[in-house]
Amino acid sequence: MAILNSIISVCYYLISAFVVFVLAKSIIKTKNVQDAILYSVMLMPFILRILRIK
Amino acid sequence: MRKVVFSAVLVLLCSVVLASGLLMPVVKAPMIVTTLGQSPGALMFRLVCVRSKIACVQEDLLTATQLKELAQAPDGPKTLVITTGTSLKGMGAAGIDINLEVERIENLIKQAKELGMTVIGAHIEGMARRVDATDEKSITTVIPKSDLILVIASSDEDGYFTKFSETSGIPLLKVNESLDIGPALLELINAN
Amino acid sequence: MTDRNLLIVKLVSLALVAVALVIAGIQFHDHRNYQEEVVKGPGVTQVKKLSDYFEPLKGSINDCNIYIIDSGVPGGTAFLIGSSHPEEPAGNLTAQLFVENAKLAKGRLIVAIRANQSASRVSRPGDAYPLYYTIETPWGEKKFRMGDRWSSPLDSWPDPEVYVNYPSGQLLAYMDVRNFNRTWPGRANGMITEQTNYAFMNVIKEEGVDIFIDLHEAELEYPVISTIVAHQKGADIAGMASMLLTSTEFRIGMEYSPKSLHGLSHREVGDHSDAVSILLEAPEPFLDRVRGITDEKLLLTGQDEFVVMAGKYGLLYEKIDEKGWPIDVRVGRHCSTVLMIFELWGDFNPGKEVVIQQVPRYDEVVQNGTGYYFRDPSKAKTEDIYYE
Amino acid sequence: MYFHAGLILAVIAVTFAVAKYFKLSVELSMLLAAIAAGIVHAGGAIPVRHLVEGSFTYLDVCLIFITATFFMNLLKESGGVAFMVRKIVITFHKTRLLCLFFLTVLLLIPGALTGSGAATVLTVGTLVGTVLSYMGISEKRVAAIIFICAAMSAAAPPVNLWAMMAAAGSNMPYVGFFQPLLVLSAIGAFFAMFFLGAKGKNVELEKALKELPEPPEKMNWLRVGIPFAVLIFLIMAGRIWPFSTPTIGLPLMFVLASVSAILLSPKKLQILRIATETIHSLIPLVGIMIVVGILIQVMALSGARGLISLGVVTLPLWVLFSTLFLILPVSEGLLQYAVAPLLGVPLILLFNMKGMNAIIALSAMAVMWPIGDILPPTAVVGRATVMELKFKGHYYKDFLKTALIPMGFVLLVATLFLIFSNELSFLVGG
Repeated sequence: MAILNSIISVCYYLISAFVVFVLAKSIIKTKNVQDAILYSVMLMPFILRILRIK
Repeated sequence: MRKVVFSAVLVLLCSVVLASGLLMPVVKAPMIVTTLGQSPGALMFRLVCVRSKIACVQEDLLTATQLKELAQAPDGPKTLVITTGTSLKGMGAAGIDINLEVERIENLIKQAKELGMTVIGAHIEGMARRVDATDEKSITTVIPKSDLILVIASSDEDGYFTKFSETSGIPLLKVNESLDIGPALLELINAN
Repeated sequence: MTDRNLLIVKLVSLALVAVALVIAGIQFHDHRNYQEEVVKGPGVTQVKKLSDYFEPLKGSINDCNIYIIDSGVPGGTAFLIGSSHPEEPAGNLTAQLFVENAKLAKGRLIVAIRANQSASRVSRPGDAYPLYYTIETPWGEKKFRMGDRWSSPLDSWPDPEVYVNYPSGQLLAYMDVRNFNRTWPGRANGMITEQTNYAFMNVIKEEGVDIFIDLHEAELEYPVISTIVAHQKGADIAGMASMLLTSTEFRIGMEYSPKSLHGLSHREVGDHSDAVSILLEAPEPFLDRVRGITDEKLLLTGQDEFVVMAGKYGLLYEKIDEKGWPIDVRVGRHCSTVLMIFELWGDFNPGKEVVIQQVPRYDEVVQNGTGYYFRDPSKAKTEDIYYE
Repeated sequence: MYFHAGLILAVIAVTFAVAKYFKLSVELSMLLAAIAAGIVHAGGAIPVRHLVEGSFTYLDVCLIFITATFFMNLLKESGGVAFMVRKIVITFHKTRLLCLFFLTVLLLIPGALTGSGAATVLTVGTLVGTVLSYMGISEKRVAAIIFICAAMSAAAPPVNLWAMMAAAGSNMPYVGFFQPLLVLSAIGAFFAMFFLGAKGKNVELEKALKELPEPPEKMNWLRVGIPFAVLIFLIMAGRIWPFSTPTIGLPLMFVLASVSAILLSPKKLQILRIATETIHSLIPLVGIMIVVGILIQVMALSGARGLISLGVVTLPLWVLFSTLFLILPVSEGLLQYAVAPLLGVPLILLFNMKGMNAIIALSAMAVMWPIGDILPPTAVVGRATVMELKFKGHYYKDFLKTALIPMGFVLLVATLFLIFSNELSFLVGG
């Protein structure tokens, strides 16, 4: 069970990493300046979680 | 521990048993104590009785039928004590149903009166059990139907029970601390 | 906006976010890894690890120290834990005060200072808690981590969509799978918080604990405050302690542990072991929802205008004035209550006494301050220093 | 303290207004307001740690939104949604009321299981919306129905996040809420559906079938049903065998259901593209949640949150009863789920103190909150609704205005539940 729970936890880090990937791509692609700023801010929790800092 | 007991005794000796000028009812042991609202007041009452060697049984969920059976036994209780103030640990599903409690106690008082028992309405846990609407309901159900009101000083900070005793004519026994209850009751029992 | 300007904005916003992440990240990292020093007191005879009682916790963040203070004289065994909820600092401060000072004349005392290490190493998003608080001591300031009510998601992720307490089956809010005082009696194959409770139950069973005390604090809006919550097995002791303390030191109430509220130590430890289980609540205005500025000052002084105003409207279950509820008062209350309960335990159970010496009572803690009772790590031998 | 907290609230309001005046988006205006309030509170410094920490407040809820939408988008791309719509239209086009009844039940399920109204909109909203529009219901009425039913689904048991959070905060077991929540949310959802959708023409079957997209030939009930079955199985497994099932969490449940949808799809799906588009489409929703978290943290830090909370609980009881129908939805619009610990806990402690039935009172409040998900600045479910339905009308004049009567009805019923909580205590159970 512990191993299963660990695997599940890893899946959540992968989901978060994917969100970061899409956000980063969106920042590069967007032509809207406000969106670019918002996307940057949205990166914060996902990055710190992936790095296992918070 | 000795220090604590010593200071407790000291407080006890210094405490003043306040009794109103009204005629005190007959208080006899053994006693049976229950609670409207399932607060630990009944437990505390039993503990102080044990310390003063007054026979007392604690039945938190005592019903009228049970009381009748117990009272008819040779050493059956002669005095019914009902502590007021409710327990709120775990609201909702884990809590108590105040309406059921009120119903149980109303039946109990009726039964006690039929059996000729003295009913003591007590509030012995201080203002902390006089905060909310359920506390109030518990008090207003029991106190007006009691033969004697027993309170500690910190339950009567605002003079609520003193005033009620004066207007209703129900005698009031007021002691400083819960630990003073035993000696005060002994005095009443011995007076009979 | 031209492409060039857009690119500049993008780069600047990313750079600002990066700077913010570095600044905050360092603080989060330092907080999670900050080690509190504990100087082994004269009475401590052995320091074990929680994983000694449940192997899978070895090397995990929740493998805390288990301090054993043994008099060598036969008697009872008591167990005291702090930091079930690390946002309630009087708990761990009191536990540490016992470890650094207590000597036993009879019986054994076991202490865990930081029962849920994971929760003590994370702060709560949305609630703006300070990361640390400092206690003044005669030899300088001593710094402690301020934690959360729930274990860190870094150690327990994800949460279920609803938490089902084991073995009662009672439903609780999803995040309570990380709430150390909702996951008793624990589960060997559960999430880390449940495993930690399971390990603590093993300590209780293997060490033959007779009486267990869990130290807490509560907001003044909450009905269960300034009180001793007792399993029915400990009701007489708790009732008597309440009356004796109220008549000699300070007002403290008593509550029964509700039989249908599961997952809490005062219920499950009593139900699932031979130990009597008791939980203490001290008043902590910092936890009130109506509190004003959230900072270390409020945490330590318990002074808050908004909470006082709520009191004036009759919305509180404990009194409060401009003096607040200082940490020394809260720690002092815990010290005296614990000592009183142990004394009564001995009175009610002859031959199983736990006689504690050199732990200050309420008046002394209030007069000297909590910090007065902490030992200076710089003057201690290295082998006597432990880390929480 | 009063001055300081009041000043912070003023700074938030002014900064937000100025930012909006300069045509900044709601999210950025709110972020600026939070930063400005933080700086004023800290006396000129930027409380960086608090700003970053606040962004974590709704991280898990954001992941639910993302994965639930991904799941539904996969079903859409595979033709499963079109298949279901056609089947429902064919089966029920003659019996309007029965059709409306089943559609309401369908709408209640996703939110009831996840506690999120957005999950309902994102998973079955478009599907039901399409069917409703073929039943001759106007675009704005369809949007209003979807929103109210989504809000009621979030309120519906077993998972009502507001009740759970407030119960957790006041140490109540989350027990006994099933029946009162079910009664309240069902009344609300069915009222909205039948009030707004009862009248309309019968579906012109042939025309509808002609206009509806054709699902791939191999699509059948098994292919579209199994992914839902997987999802329901995973959720139920956690309840039926809680101690032998690993902790999967809703987001991964949606991902696992998505995997089954991919495997069963009759046509090859471009998974990466769909996933990317999903997250991209949800950015406004996730963005607002993250920014609201930051704002809440700054408000808690500065005492502004406490001042609001104090203001509400010190109102006289009769004022509270007569204004909660406004206070709760408006605060939900402002703060999202954070209202449950912020206002819910002190209110439930207050109601308990006044001798009311805590379970009924909290259930009533927990049904009033989601109604606020249509209100600005966050308007999470409202935005999701117009986004998913590709609503072309005006947000306030058309969508919100049409929803007002059912909203008012739900709020009125819930207020009555609150006032008569003791009389209704027989409803407690489950």
